[in-house]
Amino acid sequence: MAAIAKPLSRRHAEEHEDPREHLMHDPLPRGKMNEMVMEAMHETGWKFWVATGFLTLVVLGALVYAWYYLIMEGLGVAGVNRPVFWGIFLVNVVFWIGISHAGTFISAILRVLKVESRRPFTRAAELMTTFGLVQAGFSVFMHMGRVWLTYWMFPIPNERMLWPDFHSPLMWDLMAITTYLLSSTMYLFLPLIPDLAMARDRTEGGWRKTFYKILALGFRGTEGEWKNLTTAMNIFAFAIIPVMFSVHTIVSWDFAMASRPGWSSTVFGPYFVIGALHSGMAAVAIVLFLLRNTMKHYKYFIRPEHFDTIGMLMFMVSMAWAYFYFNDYIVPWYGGDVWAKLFQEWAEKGPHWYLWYIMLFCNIVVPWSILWNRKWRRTPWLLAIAGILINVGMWLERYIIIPEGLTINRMPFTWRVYVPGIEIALTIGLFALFFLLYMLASRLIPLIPVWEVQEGQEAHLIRKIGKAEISTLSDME
Amino acid sequence: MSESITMLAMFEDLDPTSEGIDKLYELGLGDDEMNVISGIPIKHTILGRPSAITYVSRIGMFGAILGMFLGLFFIYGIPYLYPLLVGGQPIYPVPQGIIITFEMTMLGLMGFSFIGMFVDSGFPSYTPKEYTPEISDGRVAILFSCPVADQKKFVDALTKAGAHSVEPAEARHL
Amino acid sequence: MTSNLELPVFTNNSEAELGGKWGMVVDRDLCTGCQACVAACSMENNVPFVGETDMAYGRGMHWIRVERLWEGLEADYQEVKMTSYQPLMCQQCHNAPCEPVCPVYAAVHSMSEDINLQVYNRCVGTRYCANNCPYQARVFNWRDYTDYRPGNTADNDPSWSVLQNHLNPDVTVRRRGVMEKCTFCIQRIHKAEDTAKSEGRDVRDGEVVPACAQACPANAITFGRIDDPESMVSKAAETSRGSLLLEEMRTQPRVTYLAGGA
Amino acid sequence: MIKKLFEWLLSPMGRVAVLIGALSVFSLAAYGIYTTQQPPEQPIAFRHDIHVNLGVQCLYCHPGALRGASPGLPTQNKCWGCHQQIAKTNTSPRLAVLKDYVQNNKPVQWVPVAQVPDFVHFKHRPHIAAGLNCETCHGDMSKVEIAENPQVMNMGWCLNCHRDRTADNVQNNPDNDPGVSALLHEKRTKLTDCGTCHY
Repeated sequence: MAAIAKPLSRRHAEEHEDPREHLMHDPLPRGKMNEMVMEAMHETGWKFWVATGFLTLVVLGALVYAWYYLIMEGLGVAGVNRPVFWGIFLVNVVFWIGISHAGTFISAILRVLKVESRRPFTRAAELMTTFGLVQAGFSVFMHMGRVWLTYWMFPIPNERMLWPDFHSPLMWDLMAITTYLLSSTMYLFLPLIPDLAMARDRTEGGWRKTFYKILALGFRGTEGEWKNLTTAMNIFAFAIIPVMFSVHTIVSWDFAMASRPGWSSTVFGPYFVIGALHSGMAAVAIVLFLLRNTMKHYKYFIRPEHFDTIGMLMFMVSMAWAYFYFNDYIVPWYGGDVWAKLFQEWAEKGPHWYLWYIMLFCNIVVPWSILWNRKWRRTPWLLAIAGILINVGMWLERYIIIPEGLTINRMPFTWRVYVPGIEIALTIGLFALFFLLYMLASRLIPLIPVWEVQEGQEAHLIRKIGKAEISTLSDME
Repeated sequence: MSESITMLAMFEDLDPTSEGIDKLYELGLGDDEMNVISGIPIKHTILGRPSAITYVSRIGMFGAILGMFLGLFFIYGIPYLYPLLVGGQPIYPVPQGIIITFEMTMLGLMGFSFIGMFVDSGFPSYTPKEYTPEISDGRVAILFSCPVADQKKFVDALTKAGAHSVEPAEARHL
Repeated sequence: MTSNLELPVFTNNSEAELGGKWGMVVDRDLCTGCQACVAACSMENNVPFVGETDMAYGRGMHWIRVERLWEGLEADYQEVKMTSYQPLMCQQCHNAPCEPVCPVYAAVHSMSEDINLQVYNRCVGTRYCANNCPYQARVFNWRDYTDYRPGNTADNDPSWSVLQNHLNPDVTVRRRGVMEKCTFCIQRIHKAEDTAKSEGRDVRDGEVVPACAQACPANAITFGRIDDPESMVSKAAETSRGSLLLEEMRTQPRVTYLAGGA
Repeated sequence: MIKKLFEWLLSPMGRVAVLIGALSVFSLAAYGIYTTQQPPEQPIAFRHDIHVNLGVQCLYCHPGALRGASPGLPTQNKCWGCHQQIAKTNTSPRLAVLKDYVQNNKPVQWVPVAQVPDFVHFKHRPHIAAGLNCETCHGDMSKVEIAENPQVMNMGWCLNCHRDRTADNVQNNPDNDPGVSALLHEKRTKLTDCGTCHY
């Protein structure tokens, strides 16, 4: 039989996309991009102020006042109760720390792996990390019985001669979250310096000029300054990855170290990390959708290709999550420990059985049915909807682990179903605060790292080979 | 020693910049007498310049060691100051020690790298400096100092290399 | 800093398992479920009254609870033979899961009395200890229940204001946001030890009686030194009817439950 | 607006204003701390120095220290037991206050000076039994007019003493006797136990 290769079908060639679809291959002069970013930051419509005002009211009412009321009255106004000593407060802690993981994943891991499509949205994701951790911190403090004594958890020499107990998983958590919050804030600031310098150069007086002048630290862009900056960023990119993994592992240890059925599990560490990435990636999709549709000119920077990247990551993470969940499920099921089995039955057939099915639907069915299709992945609104559903699913997953898991224990006499109280208001307030902070930040700092985009564009050249335009990636970095 | 003047040469692209640097070398300027200011980081080999020296990683390593000792103090020093027992746990636990030491080491590393970046670059400094806002719009500038007498020679050479403008630099508030 | 400071050692070997200082034996066959122990404990230890609303929500703060366990539940109570009672208080584990999880050393082990301590004034209210207690023996002050001034009680009942005079001065009054639990009536232990020391002798068997044991009309609760093989509590615990709650968790509780006749 | 304010602050007047502001905040804080360190006002200006120098024992007026937790504060009858036999009682204007209390049978509402919070169960008896003198904690009352508290009675202060007195060193165990060592160890376990004071 003569071996004749089948000729390439025409259709295949048509599918080959135009390289200019990629931001990296569609360069604009730096001055133009600066102008676009500055304009997006300055031009604020009435809708923005209406939304800000509304969110401020929600924060003042549902967060500030509700928290004040909670502190003055005691935790009795919340729904937490014996045996559900931790309620939605801790659900929110785990949820927000999870959200914060995507920022580091995108800006550090993708930077280390040199994934070029990360460039325009690293800042947006890093900002999510910092603000997410702020929410998580608030949730921790809300849930404490005597929040005004928090400083007892800090290792400060004192007249009592008493120090915190580093045996406690909560102390590991405190150290890990503090480390993560500080380092992610620094990591947000480092690549921001050149952009702040740009904003300083493009602002003519007023408080904004002072603001950018102070924050830009007198950065000019000399060889030494760039060398120091890129060295520091490199150190951060590599060092923050293990910290990121350790943080959510340690958060999971808060549960896994407790000898409770359904909690005491060795797979909790990686399971929580992947769960964090699951909700975090989904949140990045939502934020990118909102930025693309509300900020002027951002349609140039944030393109379907970026949703494609995020979509693929979401799909991959969803599969990994399903694997870990299956693992966490099958081990106790097969092992047959009476209490662990009881916990599973409680989740599946208990009074809140529907939460379990909604969780599986949102975390597995939704991403698997949407994200396999390239065209759908490149549809921003579809990805945003998938992102919202995944976040609902991930929030429910934590709800099933914490309040549902605490409902039952080894003393059946004390079993009691949890009914949330003021936690609902506080949760709404926290979400409002997150969006409020993000909106205010979007008016104050350039959300697109313009210098990184320009650097990427300069590194990508298009040349024509034969009939196709081929992109090359030089080793400028 | 003759009086010298600081000049700022603006370029549109990287190729003429590297050419301009070559011209400056030819005219007898040393590495320390010139500096490139740009809106994006440029690898030193592209311009044929020596690599800038940075102490950030060394300061970071110092911080990591400091953080490690702080972590070790937290987990093994504090129980010595006032020993208290909690159920089933040794007074000097090893696994917890690993966790705390790791976190503090990382915090030290990153905190000191951050501070090191400030210290090494002389940030924050709000004194007047030779600069022009066009740099953040994508231009590349060579900042060099030359004898006042030879000013014309330098300007001609750089213009020939493709400089957009070569002017005496004035220190201004950023 | 004191020089030559010897560090205490937490022994966890089988020798220490047999040890312990104070112990309790509860005879489930004698318990009638009358709740006298609950009332006595609340009076002795300033356990607050939480009011109807919170009690209905399950926030009763009793340090000891009488669990009623049904036998034959599965066939719609048709097979119920008898109900047995199980008074449950803090088991004062030697290997207590509640202790290491506290970030501020509010839950610590007393090495001199070998019981668990809850230092109320150190507690910041993370409630991790309560989650980690397999016996669910810890209770939390959800509100300022002990502020008995008019208008401050849980149900705003002005008649409660008289209750501020019932408090026991030997026990700290807890405020909101603090975890608490049974202490084996440590104030009574201290009192007996002080008296014994001033008289230059050891504490006699039966000299320390916790409020629950004192109030029990059926004498179902026995308390004493378990390191003394001759004490009432040691002898009661050694019978074949004795068992420890959730023994498989290796918490080494100091309370022995007797059940099953013979 | 803010810039104008900033410029004004840099002017000489502004600098003086900043200085005055800082000084007033500082002096207010200093005054606040000073007031908390003053002994409280007592219903009768009882002179500890006179009584102690006359040879009155501490335990005569505060006998509870020997027997129980609280040393107790004397009633007006205890004062009167001595003062009715002293001629000066009828002449001194200071003692007229005491006379008033006795004649009207009013209880003297002494203000306790050395106090610990209610979550600290401090007992005087074991401390006296351990051979401590009153002045070790309360200072030399023969030099104090109105009762005052020389110590900041916090937990570190208590613990330092407990640990010093039970340390297995030359001072507490000069002959390095193993029996004494064991005793000291047992004592330290008790004296550094949280449950000894907090329950």
